[in-house]
Amino acid sequence: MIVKRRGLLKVAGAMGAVLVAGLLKPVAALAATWNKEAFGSKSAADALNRLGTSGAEANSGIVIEAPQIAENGAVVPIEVTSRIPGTTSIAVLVDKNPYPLVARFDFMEGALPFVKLNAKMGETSDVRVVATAGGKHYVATKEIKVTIGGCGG
Amino acid sequence: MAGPMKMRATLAGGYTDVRVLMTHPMATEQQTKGQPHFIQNLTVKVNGKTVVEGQISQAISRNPVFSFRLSGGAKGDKIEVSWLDNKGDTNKTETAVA
Amino acid sequence: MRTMRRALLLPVCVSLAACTTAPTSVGDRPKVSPGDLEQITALLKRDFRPRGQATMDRIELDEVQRLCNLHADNPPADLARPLEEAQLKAIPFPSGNLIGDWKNGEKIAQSGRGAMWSDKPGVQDGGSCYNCHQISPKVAAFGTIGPSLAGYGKTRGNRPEIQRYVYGKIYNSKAYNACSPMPRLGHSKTLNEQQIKDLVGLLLDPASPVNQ
Amino acid sequence: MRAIMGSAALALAIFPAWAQQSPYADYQRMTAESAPIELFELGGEELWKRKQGPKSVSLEQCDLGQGPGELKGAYAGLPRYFKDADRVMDLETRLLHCMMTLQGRSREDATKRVFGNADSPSEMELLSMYVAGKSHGMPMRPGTSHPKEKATYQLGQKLYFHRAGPWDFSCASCHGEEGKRIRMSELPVLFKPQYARPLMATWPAYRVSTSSVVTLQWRMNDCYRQMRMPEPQFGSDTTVALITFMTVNAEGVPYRGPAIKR
Repeated sequence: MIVKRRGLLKVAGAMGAVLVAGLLKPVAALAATWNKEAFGSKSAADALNRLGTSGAEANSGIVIEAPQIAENGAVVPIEVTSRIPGTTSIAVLVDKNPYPLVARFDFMEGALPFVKLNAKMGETSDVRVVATAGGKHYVATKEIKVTIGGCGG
Repeated sequence: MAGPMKMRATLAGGYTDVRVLMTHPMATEQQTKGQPHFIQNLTVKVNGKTVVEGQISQAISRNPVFSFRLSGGAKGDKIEVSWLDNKGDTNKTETAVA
Repeated sequence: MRTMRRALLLPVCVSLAACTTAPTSVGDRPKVSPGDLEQITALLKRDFRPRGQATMDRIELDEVQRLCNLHADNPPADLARPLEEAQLKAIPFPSGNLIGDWKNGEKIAQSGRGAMWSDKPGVQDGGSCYNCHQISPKVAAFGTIGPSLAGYGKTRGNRPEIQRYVYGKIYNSKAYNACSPMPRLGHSKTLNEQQIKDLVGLLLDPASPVNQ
Repeated sequence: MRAIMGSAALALAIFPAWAQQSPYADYQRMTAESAPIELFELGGEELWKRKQGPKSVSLEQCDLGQGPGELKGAYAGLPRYFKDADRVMDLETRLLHCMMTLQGRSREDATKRVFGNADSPSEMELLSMYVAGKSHGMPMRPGTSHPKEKATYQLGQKLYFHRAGPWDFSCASCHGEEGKRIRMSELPVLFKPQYARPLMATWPAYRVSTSSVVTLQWRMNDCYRQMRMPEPQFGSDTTVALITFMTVNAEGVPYRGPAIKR
């Protein structure tokens, strides 16, 4: 789904300003794409499958900055940078959350493959980051210990 | 429903740092007995051109705060961030790179 | 000596009525006179409102609180001892075995609810024990205001005298130390007889995780 | 604005020395950097300027001690004695005073909901965040020279140690000895300047565990709840005296809030 949209955007870029203006409405509609299947997946593997990013290989070019131990799972700051050249998307997952996929970002020309966010974590878990570059997928993980879980009341 | 947003975009060595804050409950299924309420889509534009598209879940903390980095950038560049939640609410904010 | 000095000082202060005691330097505990206590109690009665089970009579000081407030929690023995004896005498010790169900005791020890305006009266209260004490070594989130109770029964056994002491200490800590920081959990009607027995079980039952 | 620029070094400064050794030091630094504090400052600014009450005026002419409408450094100068009210007031008590005198609101109306929650912070909480933010970086200089300021400090000092209620608690029952904890929470000994300084310089704050704004009046209220006492009235002499006592103990420290709490 996302791959398709990205393709469309590239085509739109190539077609020039007039056509882009004509495409504005459909592009805006596409902007509301939300991968229901991936976000509804109850395992990280499923979610990655649905994102079309399974089979990622470990890569130390993905840097996850997060506390080793979080006092409260309601707010866990996570900063992700991909140093892999040509990175076009980053997905952040918390393996043990009820729905592991936390967020997925597509970076177009003009943006660096970097994001910092606050995530909820129900319990101690691996945080999994999958970056896509040149059609290939790469992964890095980091364990964050959680003292008080942060998904419920 | 759409409470205030706040954003700042500043030139840092070689890139533009964008930090954006949004007012939103980001309520999970567990908290709401099956009626979650959360932002799903996030768009960052520079001078009208989309540079980041985010899809996010109920596992983003209440009152979301995001940082992004833009390559290059110049003083006065217009940054716009907008969001759309699962109930159809939207909000957006704009700022110029300082 | 010390006792005598205190005894001499007190009446002087009383004679100054609501004596504005000399300013105490920053970082110290201030001296408090009986007049100060009267003023503070009157102020609290004016400034506070009853809410839920927290009624206004809670502002009134009993003898123990008066003594401890007047002496910065360190009263002379000749004043403390009679009070401790009176508190001990008022503990309704049950007869027989005092070792209750340690499993329920663990729940009571874990619960921080009880006696607050936000607590529903009648709903089972807790003792807030872990807030201040290490108890079961399995529980990592414990406070350090009170001594560690890990292995309590293992080192002391569970003879009737020990059972009686533990029951009494939980029921009314002030019977053993007039200005103990620990709440009087039975005396304040926060915990009932069975709950205190269950806590005794938690500390003294050889099967309790405390003694593993 | 400020928090956005907040560097790691600044965030580090928010935490007292003992927090640096805590296993949560990294977590606390990172959450401080990424807390949505400015959203609440923004909400407070809007309320400060909103015309309200029977007189339909804003709070923009409220005198917080530095002259009508002067916000810069106002929070760092509180609590202090106000001649027009002939008493010492902390920020929230003074805001209430302005709501009643400037806006013509009744005490009942203005205190209907002083403590909010994550879904909806109270007017008082948002205003506190906004006003306090205008003192960021300025040394805390509460009033200490007027006789009523001295008397309020001394009253607060006595209240801090006053044991009462069914559980015989005072503030010092928990905040009385160095290096103690309730469960996993470190307990600042707030009658000693070295512990009062880092802590008092961070109120009001965004509380991470509840995603809500907390103020000092709330802190007094909730401590008395846990002390098993009845409820202190908002802005009462008791709560103002305790806030004055602890703030004066922290005197001189640069104000670092609004900050985060666990």
